[in-house]
Amino acid sequence: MIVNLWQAQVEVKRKNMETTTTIEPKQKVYFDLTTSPHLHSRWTTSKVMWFVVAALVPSIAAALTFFGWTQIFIIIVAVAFSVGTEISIQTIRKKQITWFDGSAALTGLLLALTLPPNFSLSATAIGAIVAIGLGKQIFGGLGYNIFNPALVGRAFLQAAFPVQITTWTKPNFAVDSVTSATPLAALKFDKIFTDTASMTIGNIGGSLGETSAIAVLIGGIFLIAVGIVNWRIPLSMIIGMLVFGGIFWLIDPQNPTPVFHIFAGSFLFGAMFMATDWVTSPITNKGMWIFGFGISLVLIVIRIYGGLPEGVMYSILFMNGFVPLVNRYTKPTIFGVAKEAVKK
Amino acid sequence: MSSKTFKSGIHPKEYKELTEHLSFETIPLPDEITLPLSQHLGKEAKALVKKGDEVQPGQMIAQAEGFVSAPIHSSVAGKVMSLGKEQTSSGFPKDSIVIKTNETVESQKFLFTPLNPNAVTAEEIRERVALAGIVGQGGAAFPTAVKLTPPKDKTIDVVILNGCECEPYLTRDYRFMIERPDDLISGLKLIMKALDVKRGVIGIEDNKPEAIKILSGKAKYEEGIEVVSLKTKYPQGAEKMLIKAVTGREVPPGKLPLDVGAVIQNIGTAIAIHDAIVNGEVLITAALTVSGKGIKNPKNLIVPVGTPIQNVIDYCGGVTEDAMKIVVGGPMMGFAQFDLQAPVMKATSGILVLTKDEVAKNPETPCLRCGQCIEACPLNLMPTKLARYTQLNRFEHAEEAGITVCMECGTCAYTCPANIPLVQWIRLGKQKVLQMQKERVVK
Amino acid sequence: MKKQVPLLREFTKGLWEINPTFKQILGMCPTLAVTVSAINGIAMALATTFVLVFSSLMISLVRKLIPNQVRIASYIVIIATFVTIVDLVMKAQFVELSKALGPFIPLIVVNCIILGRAEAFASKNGPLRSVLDALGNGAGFFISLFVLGSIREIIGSRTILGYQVLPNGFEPWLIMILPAGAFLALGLLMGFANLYIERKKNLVRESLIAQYKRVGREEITDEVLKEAGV
Amino acid sequence: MELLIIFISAALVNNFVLSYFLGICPFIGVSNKTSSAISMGMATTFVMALTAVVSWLLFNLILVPFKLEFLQIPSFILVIAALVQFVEMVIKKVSQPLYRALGIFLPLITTNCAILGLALLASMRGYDFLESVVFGVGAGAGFTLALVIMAGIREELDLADVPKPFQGAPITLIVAGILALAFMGFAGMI
Amino acid sequence: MKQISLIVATLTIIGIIAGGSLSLVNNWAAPKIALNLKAETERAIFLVHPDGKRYEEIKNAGLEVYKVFNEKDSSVGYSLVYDGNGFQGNIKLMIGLTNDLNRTTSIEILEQSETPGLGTKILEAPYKDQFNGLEVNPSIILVKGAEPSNPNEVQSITGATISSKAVVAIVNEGITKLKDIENKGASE
Ligand SMILES: Cc1cc2nc3c(=O)[nH]c(=O)nc-3n(C[C@H](O)[C@H](O)[C@H](O)COP(=O)(O)O)c2cc1C
Ligand SMILES: Cc1cc2nc3c(=O)[nH]c(=O)nc-3n(C[C@H](O)[C@H](O)[C@H](O)COP(=O)(O)O)c2cc1C
Ligand SMILES: Cc1cc2nc3c(=O)[nH]c(=O)nc-3n(C[C@H](O)[C@H](O)[C@H](O)COP(=O)(O)O)c2cc1C
Ligand SMILES: Cc1cc2nc3c(=O)[nH]c(=O)nc-3n(C[C@H](O)[C@H](O)[C@H](O)CO)c2cc1C
Ligand code: SF4
Ligand code: SF4
Ligand code: SF4
Ligand code: SF4
Ligand code: FES
Repeated sequence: MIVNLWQAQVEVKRKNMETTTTIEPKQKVYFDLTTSPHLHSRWTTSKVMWFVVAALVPSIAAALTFFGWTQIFIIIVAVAFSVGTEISIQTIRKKQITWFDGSAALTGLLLALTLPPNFSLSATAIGAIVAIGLGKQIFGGLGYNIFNPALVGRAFLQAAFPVQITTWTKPNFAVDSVTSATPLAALKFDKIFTDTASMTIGNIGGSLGETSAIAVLIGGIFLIAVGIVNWRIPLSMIIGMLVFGGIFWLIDPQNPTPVFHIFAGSFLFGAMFMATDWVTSPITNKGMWIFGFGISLVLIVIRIYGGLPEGVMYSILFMNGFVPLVNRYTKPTIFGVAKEAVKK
Repeated sequence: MSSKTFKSGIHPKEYKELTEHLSFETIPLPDEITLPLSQHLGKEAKALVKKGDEVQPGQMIAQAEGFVSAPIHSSVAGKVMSLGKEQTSSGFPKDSIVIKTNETVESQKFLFTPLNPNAVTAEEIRERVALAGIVGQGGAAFPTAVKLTPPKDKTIDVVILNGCECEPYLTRDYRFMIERPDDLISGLKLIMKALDVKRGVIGIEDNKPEAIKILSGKAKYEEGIEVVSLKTKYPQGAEKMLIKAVTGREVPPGKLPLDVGAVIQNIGTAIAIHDAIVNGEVLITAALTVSGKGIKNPKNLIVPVGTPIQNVIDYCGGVTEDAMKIVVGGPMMGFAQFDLQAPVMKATSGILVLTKDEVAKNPETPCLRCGQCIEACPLNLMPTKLARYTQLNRFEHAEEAGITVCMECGTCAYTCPANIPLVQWIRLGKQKVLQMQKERVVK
Repeated sequence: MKKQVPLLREFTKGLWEINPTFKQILGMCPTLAVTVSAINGIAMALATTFVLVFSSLMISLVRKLIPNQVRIASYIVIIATFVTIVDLVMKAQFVELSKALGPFIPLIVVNCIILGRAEAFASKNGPLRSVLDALGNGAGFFISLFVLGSIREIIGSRTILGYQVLPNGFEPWLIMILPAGAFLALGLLMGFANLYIERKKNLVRESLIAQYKRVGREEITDEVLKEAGV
Repeated sequence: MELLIIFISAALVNNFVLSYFLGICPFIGVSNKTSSAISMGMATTFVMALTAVVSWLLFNLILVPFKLEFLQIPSFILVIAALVQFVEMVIKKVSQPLYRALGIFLPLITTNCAILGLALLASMRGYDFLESVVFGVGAGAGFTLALVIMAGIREELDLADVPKPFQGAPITLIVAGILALAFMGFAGMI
Repeated sequence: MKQISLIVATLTIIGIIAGGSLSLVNNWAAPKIALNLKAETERAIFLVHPDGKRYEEIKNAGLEVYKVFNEKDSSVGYSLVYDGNGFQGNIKLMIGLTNDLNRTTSIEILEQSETPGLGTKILEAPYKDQFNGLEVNPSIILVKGAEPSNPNEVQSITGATISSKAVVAIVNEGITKLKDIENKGASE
C-alpha cells in the first residue's frame, strides 16, 4: 500500500513535467526515488526476532542438558503449532502470510520454554494455538496485541490444566537435597530454601527455560548489548525486586531475601525475554521504569501473599494491561513545550 | 574536553573518510547553466533579462521580490537562451533562466567594492548581504539578510556558527574550517556586528578534532568568540538541537531561534558573508561534497551555481555499476534525483551517489512498538503515533500529537526496525493538517 | 400508522434478530456467571423468562393507569415482586439450584433485558403482543444461555446436563468453568456469530445482485437490500 | 486486618467485574474512552459506598426487626434508585463541573447489577456496618480498575487491525477474559 | 397537587399489591426455607456421627458445636462447625469428634468455593475418608507425595495442596479451640 502511494506521487511528478516542460532525461534515470532519509539502520523485524531466538540458545541447551534431549519435542510442537496457527489465520483473513518474520516461531519457542519438562505435547499444541490465536491474531496480528502472546498461551494452559502444569520433573545430575519441586514451591509448601548456587547453574526443578540463571543472563546481556532489549525494563525489575523484596524481608526475615527472589522461578527469564517484548511493553522510557517496578511489586505480593508459589507470568500479564495507560500518561513533552509553559 | 549535546538522536555510520582529506577543487565552467529563480525560501525572484541578452559573471539577472527573497546572479559570461520551467533538484520544475556560456570572456572577479571589515556599519553589512544574494548554506536556503534584520522587539545575545555537519558523507563545512579559518572568523565577526551581539560561538562535533584545534587556536585571540565541542550525533546540526546544546535554551514549537535570543548561521554562510564584504564577491558558486560509494572519485568541489548535476558527476569520474540512487543534499534530508540535468543551486551542499548496499532497502512490517523512534526523536515526538494517525486519516489526533512540530530530520525512520517510512507518512499528515488549519482560519 | 407486524413475528424476532445476548448485548452478567453448566443456564433462563413474561403482562395491563413520572419506579416494583416470588420459590423447592445460581436470581431484577423490554415494548403494546415479545426474548435468552452453558460444560467437565459425553481420555479444560473461560467463550462465540452473519449477508447480497442483473435492472438501492434483510 | 482483606478481596482477588460478573454492561458500554471510564468508575465507587451504608441501615434497622426480609429486593432497589436521584440533584446544585464529570453517569448506574449485587452480597455475608462500607469501596475500586484498564486497551485497539466481526463487544470480552486470567494470579491471597 | 396525589396514590396501590402478594408467597415459602436450612445442618451432624439419633447444641461456647447422642441416649461425641480460608475463599466444615476429642469420626464439607475439579476434590471420598477415625494428637499432619505412615497423617491432593492443607488446618484449629473450652469448663 505504501509502495503504491509513493509510486503514485512519482507518477504525479512525472505528469507535471510532461505538461509543463518538454525536458526528457538525457541520461540513465535513477528510479529509486523514495524520499529522505536515504539511510537506515540495519535492523529488520525478522532479524530482531532471529536474534532473540539466538539469545535463547543457551537456555535451550541448559534445558536439554538438565531435563533430557526429549524436551526438544515440546519445543518443536510449540513452534510448529504457533507457525501453523499464524499461517492458517492469515490465510483465512486473506492477509499476507508473514510467518518468516520469525515472531510466531519466537512466540512458540518462548511458550515452550515456560512449560514444565515432560509437559503433555497435546496440551502444548493447545497452548500454542491459543497463544497465536487469542494472544496475537485476534488483535490484528504482529504489533497490535496487548498481552504477551506466549504468556497468554501459558496462562490459558495453567487455568485449563493446573495439575499438569505444576508437575515438575527432577533434573538430571540432581544431588539428593534437590527435589522435583521448584525452589518457590518448595519454599511455599514445605519451607525449604534452595541455595543460590544451584539456581545459578540450573540443577533445580522448574520450567524448561528458567532453570539456569547463567544461561538466561548470557542471552539477556547479549540482547542488551546489541540494543534489542531496552536495559531499563530488566534493570527496573531488578531494582524493584531489591526494594520491594527487601522491604518484605526486613519486615519479616522469615521471608526469602530479595536475591533469592531474583534467582528463583522465572524472574530473570521474564525480565530478560518476556517483559521486554517490544509490542507489549511501554514505548516510552519513563513508562518502562513504571512497568518494571510494577511487575516487581505485583510479583512480590503474589509470591508472599498469594496462593500460588510463582507469579511472574501473572504480573507481566497484569502490567501488560496497564501499558496503554502508562504510554498515555508518560507521553514525552514535546521539545520546548515545558519551557514555554513555565514562562506562562 | 567534554562535549555538549542534546537528549536522544542517533549515530549513523559517517562515511566522512571518503572526502574529509580532500581540498576543494574548482570544476571547469559548463557549456550551459540553469538558474532557477527560486533558490531560496520565500518569494521567487523577478527576472531582469530576456531571451538573447548577453550577461556577465556576477551580473544580477533577477531581483529580490519583497522582504523574504534573494536576487539571482549569473555565474558565467554568456547569452540567455530561454526563460521557462526547468527541472530542479527539489523534484519540482521551477521558472529558470538558461544561459549558454561564452567561452571567450574571462570570469568575473570583483563586482562590489571591497569594504573594510573593521569600519563597516551594520546597515552596510545587511545591504551588501542582500545584494550579494546570500542564502543560508545549511540546507534551508533562508535569505541571510532577513536573518540579520531581526524585529526590533527581540533581543539577540548570541550568534552560533553551525559547524556540526552532522549529516553523514558531507565534509564541505569541515574543509572550510580547516582551509579558511580566518575568513570564517571574520565572517562571524561581521554577523555579530550586524546584529550588535557580543557573544559568538562556533559549535563543532567532536569527530572533527582538527577543526576544533585550529579554530580554538584562532578564537583565543578574539574577544567574545569561543569554540564549543559537541557530541557527534545526528541531528546535532539542527537549529533547535544546537541551541539546546550550546545555551541550554529550548526553542518552543512554532517559534524561531531568535525568540530565545540566538541566531544560527552555517559555516558556509559565514564564509560567503566574508567574501561579499571583504572581497566584494556575490554568491555565484556553491561549495559541495560529491561522495558515496557509487561515485568513482569522491571530491570536495567549488561549482558554479547552475551547473547540471550530470557535469559534476562526470567530473568526478562518473558512477559505478551498482549505483542506485542519486541524492542532492545529505543522506538524511536530501532529495533523490531522477533528472540529472537539474542544476546545482546556491545552497547545494552535497551530491551523493549511493549503492544498493548503502541504501539498504528492507521489508516493511507493522509497528512493533519498540519505542526506538520515540527514544530517538530529538523533538520528543511519538513518530509511530503520528504515522499511524495519518494512515488511519485521523488528522485531528495527529495535530494534537504535534505533527506540525516535526522537522523531518529522518531520525525516526532511520532507527525503525520495522522499516516503516515514518517520515513520508508524517510529511503527508503534516500537509493535511496544515491544510486543515488553513481552512479553519478561513472559516 | 405503522405497519402491523404479524403476531408470530413478535415471538420469533426475539430468537435471533433481536437476541438479547448477541444483538442487544444485554443481560451479560447472568449470561457469563451462571453458564458453568447447561442446567444452570436453563434454570436461569426459565427464571428470567418467568419474570419477563409476567412483568410484561402486568405492565402492559396497567400501562395506561400509571402516571409518566413514576413509570420506571412502578415497573421496577412490579419486576422486583416477581423476582422475589421466583427467589422464594426456588429457595423453598430447588435448594441446590438456588445455591448454584447464588445472587443472580435476585439480580434478575436489574437485568437490563427485563426493564428494556418493559420500556421498549410492554409500555407501548397490548397484553397479547407483550407476552409474545417477552416469550420470544426469553426464548432468545434461553438459546444463548443453553448454547454457552453446553459449550462450557462439555469442554470444562466432559459432560452435558450431567451425562458424560467426552471420553475419559479427554482431559477437561478447567478454564472453561472459570470466569476467564466464560469471557473467552462468549467473546469467541459472538465473534464467530458475527462472522457467520456477515458471510451470509454477503451471499444474499451477491445472489440478489445476480438476480437483478438477469432481470436487467441496473440499480440496487439500499431499500431493496434492506427489504431483503441484508 | 479483616477490613484490609475485605478490601483486597473485593478489588483484586474477587474483582466484581472479572470474577463475579457484576456490572458487565457498563463495563462493555462505557469502556471505550479513558476519560469517561474514570468518571464512571468514580461515580460507581461513590454510589457503591453510599449503597453499602444505606442498604445496611435499611436491612438491619428495618427489615430484620420487622421480619420483612422478603421485601429485601424491592426495597433495596427503590432505596438505591431514590438515593442516586437525590445525589444527582445535589451534585447538580452544588457543582456544575462535578456534575458534568460524574452526574451524567449516575442515572446509568441506578439499575446496574453491580450496585444491587453489592447490597445483596453484603447482607448475605452478614457484614457489619464498617465491613459493608469497606466492601462497597473495595468493590468500587475493583470496578474502576477493571474499567479504566479496559478503556486504555480499547483506545489502543482503536489503532489496531482487529478483524471486523470481532470488533466491539467480542474483543472486549476476550480482553476481559485475558485480564481475568491475569487476575487469577491473586487467587488464594485471602 | 392533583398530579402529586395521583403519583402517590399509584405508588401506594402498587406497593400494597406487591407487598401483599409477596407476604402471601412468603407465608408459604418461609417455613419451607427454614426447614431446608435446619435439615441441612441436621443431616451434616448425623453424617459425621452415623449412629447419632439426637443432638443438643452446646450454648455459650463461642463455637457452633453440638453434642450427639445415640439410640440409648448416651453421648457418642461432638459435631463441630468450624471454618477458615481455603484457596479461593471460605471453607466451612462439620467435624465429627469422639467424646475424648482424640479422634475425628469423619468430616463433612458444608461450604467451599474451591476451584471445581481441583480444590473440590476435598469433597471426594479418597481425601475426605482419611478423616474417618483419624488420630488428632498431637495434631493432624499433611504429607505430600507419600502414603501416610502414622495414624495422625493425611495425604494431600496432588495439585490442590493448598486446599488439602487448609482443611487440615481448620480441623486442627477447631479441635484446639474446643479443647480449650472443655478444659476451662472442667476447671471451672
Ligand atoms: C545494564 C545497563 C545499565 C545501564 N544503566 C544506565 C543508567 O542507569 N544510566 C544511564 O544513563 N545509562 C545506563 N546505561 C547505558 C545505556 O545503555 C546507554 O549507553 C545510554 O542510555 C545511551 O544514552 P545516549 O542517548 O546519551 O546515547 C546502562 C547500560 C546497561 C547495559
Ligand atoms: C535535522 C537537521 C539537521 C541539520 N543539521 C545541520 C548541520 O549539521 N549544519 C548546519 O549548518 N545546519 C544544519 N541544519 C540547518 C540548521 O537547522 C539551520 O537551518 C542552519 O544551521 C542555519 O544556518 P544558515 O541559515 O546559515 O543555513 C540542520 C537542520 C535540520 C532540520
Ligand atoms: C486455575 C487454578 C486453580 C487452582 N485451584 C486450586 C484449588 O482449588 N486448590 C488448591 O489447593 N490449589 C489450587 N491451585 C493451585 C495450584 O494447583 C498449586 O500449585 C497447588 O496447590 C500446589 O500443589 P502441588 O504441590 O501438589 O502441585 C490452582 C491453580 C490454578 C492455576
Ligand atoms: C526482545 C523481545 C522479546 C520478545 N518476547 C516475547 C514474548 O515474551 N512472548 C511472545 O509471544 N513474543 C515475544 N517476542 C516476539 C514478538 O514481539 C511477539 O511475537 C509479538 O508480541 C507479536 O505481536 C519478543 C520479541 C522481542 C524482540
Ligand atoms: S547534514 Fe545538513 S544540517 Fe547537518 S551539517 Fe550537513 S548540511 Fe548541515
Ligand atoms: S522526522 Fe520528525 S518525528 Fe521523526 S525524529 Fe525527526 S522530528 Fe522526530
Ligand atoms: S521505531 Fe518503528 S517499530 Fe519501533 S515504535 Fe517506532 S515505528 Fe514502531
Ligand atoms: S442501564 Fe445498566 S444494565 Fe442497562 S444497559 Fe445500561 S449499563 Fe447495562
Ligand atoms: S450489568 Fe449485570 S446484567 Fe447488565
